Amino acid sequence: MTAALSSISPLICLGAAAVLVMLLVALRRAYTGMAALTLVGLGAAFSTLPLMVDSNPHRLFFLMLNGYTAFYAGLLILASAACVAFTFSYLKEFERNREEFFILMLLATLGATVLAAADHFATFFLGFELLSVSLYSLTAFPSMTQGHIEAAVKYLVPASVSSAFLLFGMALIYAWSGEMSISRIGHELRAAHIHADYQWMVAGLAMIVVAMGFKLALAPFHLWTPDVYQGAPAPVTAFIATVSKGAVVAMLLRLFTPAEIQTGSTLFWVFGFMAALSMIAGNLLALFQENVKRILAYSSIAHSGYILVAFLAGGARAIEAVSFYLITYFLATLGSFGVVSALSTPGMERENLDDYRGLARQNPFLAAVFTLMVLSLAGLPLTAGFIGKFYLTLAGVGAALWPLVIILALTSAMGLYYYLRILVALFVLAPSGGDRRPKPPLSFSNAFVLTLLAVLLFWIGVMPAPVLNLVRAMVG
Amino acid sequence: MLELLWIIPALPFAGSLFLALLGRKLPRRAIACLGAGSVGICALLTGLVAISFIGHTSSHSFTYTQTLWSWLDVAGFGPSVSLHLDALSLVMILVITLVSFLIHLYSTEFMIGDADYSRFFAQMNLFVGSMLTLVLADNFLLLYLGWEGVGLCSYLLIGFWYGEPQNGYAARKAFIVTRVGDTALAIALFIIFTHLGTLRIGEVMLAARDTWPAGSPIATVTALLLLAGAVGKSAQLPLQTWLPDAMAGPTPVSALIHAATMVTAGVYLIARTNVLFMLSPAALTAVAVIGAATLVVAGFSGLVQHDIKRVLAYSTISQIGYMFLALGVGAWSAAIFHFMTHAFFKALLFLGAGCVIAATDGEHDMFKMGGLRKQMPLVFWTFLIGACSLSAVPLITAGFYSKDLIIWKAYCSARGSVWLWAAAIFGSLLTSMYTFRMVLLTFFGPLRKNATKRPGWPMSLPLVVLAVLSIAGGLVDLPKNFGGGSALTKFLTRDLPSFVTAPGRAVHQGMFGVFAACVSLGGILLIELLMRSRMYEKISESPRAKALHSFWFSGWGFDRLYDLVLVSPYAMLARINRDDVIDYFYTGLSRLSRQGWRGLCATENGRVRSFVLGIALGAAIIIGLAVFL
Amino acid sequence: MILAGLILIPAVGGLLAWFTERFNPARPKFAALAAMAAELLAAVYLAAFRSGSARFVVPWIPRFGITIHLYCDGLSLVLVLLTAFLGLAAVASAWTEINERTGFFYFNLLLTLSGVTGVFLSLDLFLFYFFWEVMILPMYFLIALWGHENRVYASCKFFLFTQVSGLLMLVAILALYFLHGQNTGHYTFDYIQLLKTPLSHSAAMLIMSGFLIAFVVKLPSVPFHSWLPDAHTEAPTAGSVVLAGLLLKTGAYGILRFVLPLFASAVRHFAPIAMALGVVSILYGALLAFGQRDLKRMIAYTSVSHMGFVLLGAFAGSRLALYGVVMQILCHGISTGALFILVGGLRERLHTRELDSMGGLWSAMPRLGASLMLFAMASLGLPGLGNFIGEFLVLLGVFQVSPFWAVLASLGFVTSCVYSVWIVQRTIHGPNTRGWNPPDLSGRETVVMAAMSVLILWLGLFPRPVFTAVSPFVENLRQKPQSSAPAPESGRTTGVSRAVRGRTP
Amino acid sequence: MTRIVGHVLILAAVLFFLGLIGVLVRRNIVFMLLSIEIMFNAAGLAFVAAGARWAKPDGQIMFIFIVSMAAAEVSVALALVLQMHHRLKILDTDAAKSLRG
Repeated sequence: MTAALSSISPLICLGAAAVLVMLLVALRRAYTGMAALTLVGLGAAFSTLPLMVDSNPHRLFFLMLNGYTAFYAGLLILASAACVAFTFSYLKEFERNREEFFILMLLATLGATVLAAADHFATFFLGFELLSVSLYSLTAFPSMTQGHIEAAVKYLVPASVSSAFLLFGMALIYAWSGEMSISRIGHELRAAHIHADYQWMVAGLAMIVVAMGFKLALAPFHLWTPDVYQGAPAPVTAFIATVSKGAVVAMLLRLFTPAEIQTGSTLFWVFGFMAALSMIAGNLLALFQENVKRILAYSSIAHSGYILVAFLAGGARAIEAVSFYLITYFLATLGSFGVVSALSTPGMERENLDDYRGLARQNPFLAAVFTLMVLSLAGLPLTAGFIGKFYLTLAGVGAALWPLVIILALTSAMGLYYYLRILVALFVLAPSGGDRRPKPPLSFSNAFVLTLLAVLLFWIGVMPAPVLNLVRAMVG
Repeated sequence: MLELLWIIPALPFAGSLFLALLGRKLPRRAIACLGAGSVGICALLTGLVAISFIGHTSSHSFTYTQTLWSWLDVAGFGPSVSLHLDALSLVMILVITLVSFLIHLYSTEFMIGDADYSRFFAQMNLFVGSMLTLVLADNFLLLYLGWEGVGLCSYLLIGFWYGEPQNGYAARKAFIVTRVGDTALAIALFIIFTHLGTLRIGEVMLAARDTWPAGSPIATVTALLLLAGAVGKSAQLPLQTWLPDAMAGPTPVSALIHAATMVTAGVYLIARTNVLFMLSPAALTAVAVIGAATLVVAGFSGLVQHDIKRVLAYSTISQIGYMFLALGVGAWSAAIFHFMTHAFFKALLFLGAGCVIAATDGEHDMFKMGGLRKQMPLVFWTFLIGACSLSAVPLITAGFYSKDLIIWKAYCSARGSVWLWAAAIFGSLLTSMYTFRMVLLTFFGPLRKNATKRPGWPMSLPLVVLAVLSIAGGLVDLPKNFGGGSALTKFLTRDLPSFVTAPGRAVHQGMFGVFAACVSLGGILLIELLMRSRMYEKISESPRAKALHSFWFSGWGFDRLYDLVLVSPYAMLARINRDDVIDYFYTGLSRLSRQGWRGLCATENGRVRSFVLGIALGAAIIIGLAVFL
Repeated sequence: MILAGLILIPAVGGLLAWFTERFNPARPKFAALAAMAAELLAAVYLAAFRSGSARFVVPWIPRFGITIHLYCDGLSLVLVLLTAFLGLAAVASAWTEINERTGFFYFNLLLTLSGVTGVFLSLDLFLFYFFWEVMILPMYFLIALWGHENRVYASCKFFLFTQVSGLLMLVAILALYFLHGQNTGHYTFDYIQLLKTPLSHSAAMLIMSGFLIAFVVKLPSVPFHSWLPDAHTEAPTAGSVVLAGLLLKTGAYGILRFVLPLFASAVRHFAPIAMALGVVSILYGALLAFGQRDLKRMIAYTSVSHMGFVLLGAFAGSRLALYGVVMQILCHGISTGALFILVGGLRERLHTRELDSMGGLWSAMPRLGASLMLFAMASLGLPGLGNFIGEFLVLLGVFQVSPFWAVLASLGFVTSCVYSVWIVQRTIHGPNTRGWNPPDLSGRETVVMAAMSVLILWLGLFPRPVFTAVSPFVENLRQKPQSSAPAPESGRTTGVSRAVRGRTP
Repeated sequence: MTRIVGHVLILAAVLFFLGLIGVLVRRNIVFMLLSIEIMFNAAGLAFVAAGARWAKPDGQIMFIFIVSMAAAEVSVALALVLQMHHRLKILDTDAAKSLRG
């Protein structure tokens, strides 16, 4: 039992940290201390990940514990640590209760990690809901502007509907197969081609796909994305765009890779349809957008589409490609929302393109980091995004997904247009009509995290081999 | 001495480069010395080379080739920069350097007032250098270099006074029209290299004789393309339009273009590639017909011009037409002979005209001149000699001997015909008429404008020398019946095919000669009569004559035709398509994506219910896809 | 090692330039100049003492069989020399034009040059694609930040065109990679290995079109040319120089280095279309050039026309044409670069690029006038100047294969003449209606022009060294497509063999 | 699949659909939350039916699980509704349109 407990110690650490912070807040409100404690909790969770890798047996408490889970858990925990760091300076001047923010973040991280590790519908749903509910609260938490509440409502209602879809889908699958274990369902599915009632199963899976598509902001379930990204506080947006997505991607791969949907399953067409639609809609919607957070929201829609292309390639290569891409996507997304949050406060989000005009003059560091992040999102060389996109394309070409690869190429080129608009705004000479409001000073934590992200981004862009090997060793 | 051959083209190039780089810092005297001096030394060297070359005469068909460096050497394509001296090129460079030197000398005074003195000489030197390269080239590619260089210099010099838009127009026209011919020449070179595997002229000729049967289409096409090149450069029909406009340049430039360089390049080219033309009777006939047609057409145009230089320009076209006619009937050496005499008297006429123009403050219109005979006696007499030579006044002028030879051979050649002869004779009549119309208008009659300037020695000396040459030049090829030995013909025949007479035609040469002489004299008398009796004005008053007059005056409407068919459509197309229709496709794409953006943005209406609707519809679609596909 | 140095020198120099701006905004240009001078010296050293053949192999991403494989043969060498030379000229031409954010400007300029050098030296397809992308972004910044009025539009257009085509090329590269891997069980991006890929006809056609689209857009050929006039017109002088002189050449280089050897039989099938496109580019580009009012735009369109010769010659399948293509690449780089520098000089003095407001400038600026005349003549293919050799050889080579296209393309001689004399007429000739009296070329500009003039004359009269340098490449290409890049020499193979043994992903 | 289970599943689907329609047609946030509850319960019903088919307790366990999770979610949702009413003075979701474009 101790061995079993030790192998889920990352989860325990996260939960314990949340509880500890909650208890301590009741005693004394110490903002910096709570933030530090949160980071310590995340750090502890991260440092106990090796126990998860070595776990024996692999399946415990409806969880799958192996290198794959550890990789994703680590990724989610680190991303969440970055979000915590952003939050720390974001809420610095916030006068109302703010320590609860960290509790919610820890809980959301816990939910995401459980989701990434889930091997059963129960844990799947538990993680899914824990993540969602925490995120509603986080979105609405500051309640400084109308946007926060509105965004929370706009997140809550469709997310609940999608949860209902998820549940109903699970029920259908269970009704058909009598099975609720994720890994076994995948194998069932592969064998299901010959079965007569196959449609029930597929319908159930499709409903689960609806829920996951919602979380991943895949078209046609993407409508909420821009509004929520825009309305939520910047660190929360970063969290939604990375942690929440990453956890669902981990589940997606786990659920569908054994099913080998690329070999003639109708689900292949479902995902193909969503991938194509997401790439097209995401990039097209962002084209002339004036709000940076919305641009990033649309771009995250498109990126989900890209991820699906590699996902559809199937097999080990797909898992590696998606996982590697997720790293690069996390780095760039965290970095860009980090810049946004560094420039914003709960009362005033700096989100319009005009606010960024001439940033290169006023704050060269942030402008440089933002440039690097945007370049990476755009998949340009010398950044991790370049290698990531290369890997995606490689996976797509390797599986001969020609139409999707061509759409990927064309739409990502189209996407360059709006990334370039951001860059141009950063570097324009005279901030004509630009933002003259005072900007919050750059905190040490932000500077540190952003530098770290930028260095990593560049390093992976130039020397990707170590990270590739790591990914391969962990998820392969 | 022959080893110094390379210096002959190199010197003008060097002079040009030097003047171009440093000319603006030098005093005028130094520029004059450099500019004229380099060509002068050239002329001297050419003389020495000629003596040395003729010294080798003992060996029949001696040629000298000097390779300077290997130009490009790729994949079996290896033209080098090498010079080739034979009888034909020797005669050419002798005339070119001598006449060019005289023109340069003349220019040192003529251009003295111009701000761009050094630029002028730099370009003139470049002109001479290019022409010498053209003539001395051992291979077609080097010839092409000289050929294009000549075109460039004509462009630069015709547009020398670039401040006037019409000068620029004339310069462009000259460059572009000749470029059309050049392109044909380039294509001819492609054919030659592709089929014969070399561009060395000598080898090409041998190979062509061996591999291409006479009258074969490929030989004909090649010869016709070469002809097209020659026609462009030599201002023959149908590419003659640039030459009259080329008068926009300073007068010495006109002299250089018309007498020594540029326009004779076509004649040289055809003579040089005679083997190809001999292989293609059709092409040779085309040469003759073009020549005959041009000389008549240009003669008519010359008859009605007002501008003294335009008269001379049309006369050049016409005289080159004679040379083409000679080439076309196989009278190769006669063509070169006429080239030589023409160089002398045409240079003389242009330089004389230049004196007149300079003296009358840049007046070009002959109708505003008159009676200058008394005021400028030297110019008058030398001009008159030139005019006589041009009109082929019998016995005393060089022009008579060369032109008479051509007229006669147009008849008696195996390729000749009565029609060609008739055209030549008629052209001769026209020549006399327009020449003396010009003389009469300029130097006789009432004095309309005073001569303000008298030419100094640098301008006078060339006139005198050229006048002497215009008279005595005929001696080098004095036919037998005048006691000569046809020296030039013999000399040239070493490199050019000999003339073939049609059986039964070679009789009554004397009678033909007398007739031709009568015609040219008759032309002079006729115009004198017409002018004196005011018939000329009366005739030109009648409406029909007026129409004809303006038709001829505009050079038979070729300009208008080309403008209508080629220039205007091209310019209009360029103007209409300024924004590039293809770009509309791409702007269309961007507009399309903007529309797409707008359309998709409409779905982002910010309502929770429509988010859920999106989920519901999406779910319907993908469940449908998953279950029913 | 020197090859890596050639790529790194500009990049490091650019970083230095960026940092020196902090101390003194006038300092970066010296850093940039020094870096480019060092680059030129290194390139000359390579040419002189290493007889232009060097190799550098280091494994990079063994996971995909990617190595840093740099190789310099004659073809690469002449292009690297051109890069270094034009880079120097570009730095010099920006000397007084750029006064805003000089450090970042030179950083971008030098990074572009670094990317271009990388493109010319890479023998690993991934590395090639990497540099292909590296050079685009800084160029985008050059246009978007220091360009003229319509710079944002132009730079975006440039970027999107090149990116779309570049991504399609990536897809093609990957397809080749997998085909090779599936055939041999050996996944690698190494060019020399990939040369041996057996391709079915349809696969070869598809993959080739992927490559070709990138190169043809970069070249550019009609109908993919429409980014070029905008980009050129709006770019600052140095940007235009690098764009016209070097970036376009990467397209040509790509065709020579990759398309021809990799897809020999597909190339033969596609040749008629490519040649037709080439001819259309020649004539249509000339027509467009003639119609322009903006001098820079006009020169930009002439590039379309000139690069048509490259496309025509590259696909003719004749050695002569290939030599001509190389020559055309070099000479067009120099002559158009020079023209852009001159136009930049004019714009700096007159503050306009409109042809309508120029005219008669020769008397005021004889040095500029003479240079402009010289390079306009080079542009129309005057014999004695390098461009003539290129165009003539191309046409001669094409004529041997297809007289029809050659004859049609020869019309380009006339059309180029038309626009060239029109340029001369509208700028230095004609009446000086506005009463311009600007200062003539400065000493710095004169030196640049003199160097370029000497070079173009030298290439026109003594082009043999160039032909000698590229002849191994061309001869190999013609003989046996498979062996067009020599196998690595012994003694240096360790890196390659280790690198190319990349594991199957 | 036994017949009765099929019927129950169809009933669950109908319920689910009704809930969905409810979310779509109602603008008041409270009614939307109610409709979502119906959807959750439809899923719960389906689980129960499925559990019945396999004669295992898993379905029932899942149902309890769902109910508790739904309670958690609703509590957060109602807090939000309160905030919405308090701050924005609306309950009509269509009126919340400050974020769009």
